[in-house]
Amino acid sequence: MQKITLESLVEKAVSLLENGTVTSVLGWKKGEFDYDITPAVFESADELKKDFVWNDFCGANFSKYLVSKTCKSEGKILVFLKPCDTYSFNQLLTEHRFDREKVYAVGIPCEGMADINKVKEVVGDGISKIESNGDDLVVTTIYEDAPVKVTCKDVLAERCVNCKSKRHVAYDELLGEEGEVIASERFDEVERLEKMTPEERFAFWQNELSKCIRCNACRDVCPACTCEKCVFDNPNSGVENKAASNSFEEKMFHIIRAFHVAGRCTDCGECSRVCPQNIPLHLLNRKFIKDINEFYGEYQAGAEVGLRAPLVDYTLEDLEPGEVFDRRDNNA
Amino acid sequence: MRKCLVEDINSVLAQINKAAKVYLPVDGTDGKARFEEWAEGKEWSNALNTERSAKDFFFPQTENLMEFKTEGKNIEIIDIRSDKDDFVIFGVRGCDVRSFDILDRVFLVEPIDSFYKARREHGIIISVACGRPSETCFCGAFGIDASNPAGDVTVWRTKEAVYWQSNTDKGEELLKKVEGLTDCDEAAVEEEKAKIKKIMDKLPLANLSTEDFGAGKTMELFDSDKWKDLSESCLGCGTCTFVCPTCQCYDIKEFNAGKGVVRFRCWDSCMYSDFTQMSAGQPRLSQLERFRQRFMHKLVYYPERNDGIYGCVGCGRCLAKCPISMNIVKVMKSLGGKDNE
Amino acid sequence: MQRIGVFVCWCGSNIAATVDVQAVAQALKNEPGVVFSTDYQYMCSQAGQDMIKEAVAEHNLTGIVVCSCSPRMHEATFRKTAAAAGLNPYMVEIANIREQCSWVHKDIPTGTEKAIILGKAAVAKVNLNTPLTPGESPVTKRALVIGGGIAGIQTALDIADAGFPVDIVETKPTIGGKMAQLDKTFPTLDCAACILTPKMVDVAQNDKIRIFSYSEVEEVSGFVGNFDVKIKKRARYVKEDLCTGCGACVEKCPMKKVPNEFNLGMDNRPAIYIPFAQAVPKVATIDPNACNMLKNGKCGLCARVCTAGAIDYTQKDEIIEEKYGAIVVATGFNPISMDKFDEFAYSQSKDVITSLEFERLTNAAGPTAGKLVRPSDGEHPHTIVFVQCVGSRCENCAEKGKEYCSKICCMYTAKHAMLVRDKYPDIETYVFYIDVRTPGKNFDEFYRRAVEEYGVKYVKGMVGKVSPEGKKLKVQASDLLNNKQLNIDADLVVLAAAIEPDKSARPLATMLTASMDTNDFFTEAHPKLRPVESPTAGVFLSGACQGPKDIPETVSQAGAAASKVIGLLAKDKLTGNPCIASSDENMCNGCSSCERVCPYGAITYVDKEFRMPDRTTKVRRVAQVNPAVCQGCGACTVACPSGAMDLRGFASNQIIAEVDAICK
Amino acid sequence: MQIKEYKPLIVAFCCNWCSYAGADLAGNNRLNYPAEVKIIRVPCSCRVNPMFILRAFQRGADGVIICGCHPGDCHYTSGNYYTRRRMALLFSMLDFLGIERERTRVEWVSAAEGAKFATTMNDFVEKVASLGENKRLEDLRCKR
Repeated sequence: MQKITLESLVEKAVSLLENGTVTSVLGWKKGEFDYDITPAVFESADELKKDFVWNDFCGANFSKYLVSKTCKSEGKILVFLKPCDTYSFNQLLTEHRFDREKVYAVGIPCEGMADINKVKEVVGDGISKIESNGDDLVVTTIYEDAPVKVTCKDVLAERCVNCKSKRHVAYDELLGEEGEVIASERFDEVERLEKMTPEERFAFWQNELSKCIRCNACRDVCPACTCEKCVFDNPNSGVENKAASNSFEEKMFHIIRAFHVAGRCTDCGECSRVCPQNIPLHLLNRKFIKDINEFYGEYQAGAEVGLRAPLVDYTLEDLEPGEVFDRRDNNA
Repeated sequence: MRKCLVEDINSVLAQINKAAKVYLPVDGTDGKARFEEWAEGKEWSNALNTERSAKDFFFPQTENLMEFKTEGKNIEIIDIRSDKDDFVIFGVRGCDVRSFDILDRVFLVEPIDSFYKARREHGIIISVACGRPSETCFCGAFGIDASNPAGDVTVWRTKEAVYWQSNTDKGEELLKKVEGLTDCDEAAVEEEKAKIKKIMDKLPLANLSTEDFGAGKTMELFDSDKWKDLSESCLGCGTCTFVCPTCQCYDIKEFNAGKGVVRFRCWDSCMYSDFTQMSAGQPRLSQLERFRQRFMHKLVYYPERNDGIYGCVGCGRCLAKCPISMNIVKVMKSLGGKDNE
Repeated sequence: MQRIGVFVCWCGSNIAATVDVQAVAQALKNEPGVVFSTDYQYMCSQAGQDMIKEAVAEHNLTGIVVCSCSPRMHEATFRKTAAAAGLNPYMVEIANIREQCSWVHKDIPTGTEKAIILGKAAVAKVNLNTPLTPGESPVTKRALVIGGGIAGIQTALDIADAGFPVDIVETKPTIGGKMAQLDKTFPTLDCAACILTPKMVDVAQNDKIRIFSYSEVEEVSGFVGNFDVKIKKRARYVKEDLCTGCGACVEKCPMKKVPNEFNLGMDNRPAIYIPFAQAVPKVATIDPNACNMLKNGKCGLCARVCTAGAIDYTQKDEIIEEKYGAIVVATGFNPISMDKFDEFAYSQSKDVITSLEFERLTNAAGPTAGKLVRPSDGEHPHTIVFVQCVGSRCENCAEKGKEYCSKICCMYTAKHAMLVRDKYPDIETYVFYIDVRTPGKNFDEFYRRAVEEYGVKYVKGMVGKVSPEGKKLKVQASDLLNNKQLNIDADLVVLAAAIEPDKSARPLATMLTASMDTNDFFTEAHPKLRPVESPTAGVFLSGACQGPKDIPETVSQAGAAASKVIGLLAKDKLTGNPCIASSDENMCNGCSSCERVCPYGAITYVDKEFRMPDRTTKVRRVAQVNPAVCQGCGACTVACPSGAMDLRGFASNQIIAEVDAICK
Repeated sequence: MQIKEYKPLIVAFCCNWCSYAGADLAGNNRLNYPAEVKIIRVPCSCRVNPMFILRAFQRGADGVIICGCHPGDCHYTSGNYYTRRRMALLFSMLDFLGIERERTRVEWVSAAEGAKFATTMNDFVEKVASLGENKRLEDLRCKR
């Protein structure tokens, strides 16, 4: 259950539109069901009142849209940012990817977003209605007469279970209460994999990555993937491919993508959210984040604008590549 | 009509597998169903549908077409086509069965796609009726009867028993080879059909209308100002295309392995900015145009050329999978005027 | 499609003994793009080169692969050959089948197989080579010398002599550096001032040389031939152009108790001062930390006595911006602090001094007017102990001293002991040493004279402890040659302190993007072949900033650095290395990753308007590489996620083609 | 039928200023190392893109080694420091995916270390050979 109300967001958006601060609003738009929410640009109070939505399924991170939206529009655009979105926002600014002057950022608190797949694991298919009620979601299906109660906490998206921060690191205005950076257990799963034998790890990833259909959703949604042309789309890059022909190409795509966003990935978790094959892609990024923290000191991409990413930095005393495994073996 | 007990399904599949290799939906580590080769211990999934559609069997994501061997400056062309064995796809839902008809109308008309044809001829389809459809299902809008799907064999699963009905000679041939199926009357199946039909009527998308689409609607829909809003937040990824059972676009590419070259085809997506890239560029420059193409093709261009049959089967995969939850239903409701309000 | 010629060299039997060169030539003939392939005994010989030229003409070759020795050996040779044949020199690739093949593998089948693969990789690369032309940039014909010691002075004079303007930036109020503080110089014993001060005057009088004394380099940008430098001229509260150096102010200044840094604090100076009589520029400077007028506005005496009206209490630091074509670093050295060497009682007794203090103590212009006395009581010393290697060659005491040998101490200690014995034969002198190192012209003779003619007592061994006892200094030491302990009652102990680079060197190196070793000495571009150049183009090294040096060595390096600068400034234009990075603006998204890894600051950004495929236009920030600055390392190419940044001559597709050819 | 002895294929990226010269020195001193090592010259170890490494594995390399100047000695002052970070992270990631960690290595070899170059290569080839063929990062199309 979100603490900030839909009404207060709409009210804020309408007032900013009406007083001329912004000319458009980037927000969530109502879908067919209560969980299929689409990012949309609203330009009038009527549109906002009719279609704007804010509930436990508003997961989409709007930061990346600013790259194209600020480029097109003349006026300012209002964007609602959840705490995790603000990290992407800062990282994009660090990389000069959009015009800050054209954005009015409103930070909104977030209690964590629900994963519809997890809801369906409990209630099954055939959902006709989902309502929020305190700490619960009340789900009505076409198969049961009585609605089913599901505790929000039990159906949180993975990235929200392991939320790293409820603090906003960027905004022009904050609605609701500011939260704190959280000592999350987000690296536990990476650690679990690290403790496996190489054979087990290989089998794990072989199974996961073989599901990949190379739809590029992970890349296209990723706020760190804002290349004008991706190397995997560029016939001159030597690695271009449309579909993964075999297990090598599956790995190649995901290794290189993770490497390209290493040190820049804020761990927003969008890649895993959108993966139509449920591949835990965030684990690759988190592996890099964990290694960076361990090798070069704690680093959170997007914590501030202008931070120097670890891969474009060095110290004279850096760990040698050969020492990486010695260190891990000793820790184990 | 034949039947077996639910607990005997594995032994029946084992027998079918003796006749031809069987593929069936199996739950993976993520709890989602995908088609896998049958083997002892693999359980038929209870999931409504597979994550990827069944089109993979006839139109796989990548398929090698031919090879070239290079030795110095000499090139030798190698035909890699070989004889295929029959195989059985078990547990295909009605929507996916219809998708094969749609693909056939593309690949099996002149010039016939011999790769597709070879796979299609060897495939035996055992469909299954949908006992528990999802809110994302809308096959009914395209005239598909989920309670009585097509295919060489149709299967109904109730709590106790699995019912088998052959629809084609191919299907009858297959069922004849299976011992342990007993003959039965159709009462139980009729009851199941009626039950499913009732559920279908209750589905949230049961009343989705195709009235405003189909042949001849190009001029009316092409310039609609609604495309802008609809395509606004499209990421341009290929999720909808690749999970779609009817999308049939592919690209032909070559892989230079050093000593030789493999020419292969792979799925392509009209959502991609380099789709149908030509030396002069590509015809659809904006995401709006690309987005419009996909839906106009499914709802207008395809039926125009194929006796009014729509290029969508209502399987609902794109509804579940689109990263931004934009999909054909929202497009139909937005463009479709009053009927879909 | 290229038309490639392959030339396989036998290198006599060097290659041919382990590689079947004919088989290699034959195998490569079938590679795509190859239209001609041959082998020859010595490809680098005139006959071999002529063969290449003829083949280029006869077969219309567009690219050349030479399978031969290392490209580090003859790549330049074959590039010249290609140029002479009318090809772009960068259309040549070398397959290293000698150093990396025939010389390391034993049998012919192995060597031949590998040579063919290396040849294929080179062919694959040439197929993707493009002609490259080096870029050009203009040269600002002015040099900057940072540091006004003997190194900087000599460099500046030599550059000015060749007709180019030079600026010297010196942090002290006067040029002259350490040499100005010395008494006599080894091994000739001529007085330092006698040979240095005329040079200082030359500098002052040379109209090509400007001196920015009491100044620091604040900021450096730009690149070889085009440096932009900001120099901070600190306020000395005296107008340089008006001050005549008469010294009236110095005499009248009531604040006379400021430790005199020129005499290493062994006497005092006034708040307004001229470091020494021959200072250049001979201009007074007010010490703002000591001057009452500046501190609390109470005094103003100097202004009243200055007839020239040069005193200006309101003077501010001034920033001077100037363009230079070349920069010479001559920041010199300092003795290390003796704080950590308590065993020698340096901080406890005034009679334990460093060698540089000893120089001032024996200098006629020093605090005692040249009379050697004990600093504590002004009495004549009878026994002097010199301790060598204090803080030098400290293998196990890196936290106290330095691991390296300071090089100059053996000679100046011999000089000190000799001078003492010469002037005061009654004084006993002991020198404790680890080794006596005297390699240099007339150096060993000098040392032997000290021992043999002057009776300086050299003892091999280290001093363990010096303890003040009454008026004496108890020196406990070991005599390693005679294997006994020595106890000496000394009147004066002189420590030969290790020398270290000046503290200003490290921040300066950062500004210049010049590299340093772990001891903060500047690194030379090559220790043997380019000893006076830093790896950063256009930055040169003079004197002890590069490593410990005596005066003759410093002067010769200063001259060498000057000649390198002259060589650079004599050019109107610089031609760069064509193998540099370049960014494909259509793909660049302006993320700044490349800029952050560039060690040379070669990448800048511009906003540019692009026509998008959907017919709209969009202004984007894109990276541009300055071809004169880029050195071609390629760090940016990997930092760039989109692959917009590529390296000419080592392009991604070329390296990938090599990988493919090797792994085929 | 003769069974071909398994010999690993090693791609060595060597920086022009130190390691390539070190390899030359190994040659000058006639220090043997296996012919399976094939050197690609790059201006600096920081030119080595992870894509090149994966490409080598795809095309059938069994091991990839990157050699550069010792930290602090880079001809370009800082190139190898970037290499050090990039490769530490990349190799750790490959290990995370279950690729044998012995197949990748970074070694600093100066122009004076001909002997180190040869011993490094001997050791690396031996380690990779003991792993056998690269199966986990192979592309079967390149095998024929």
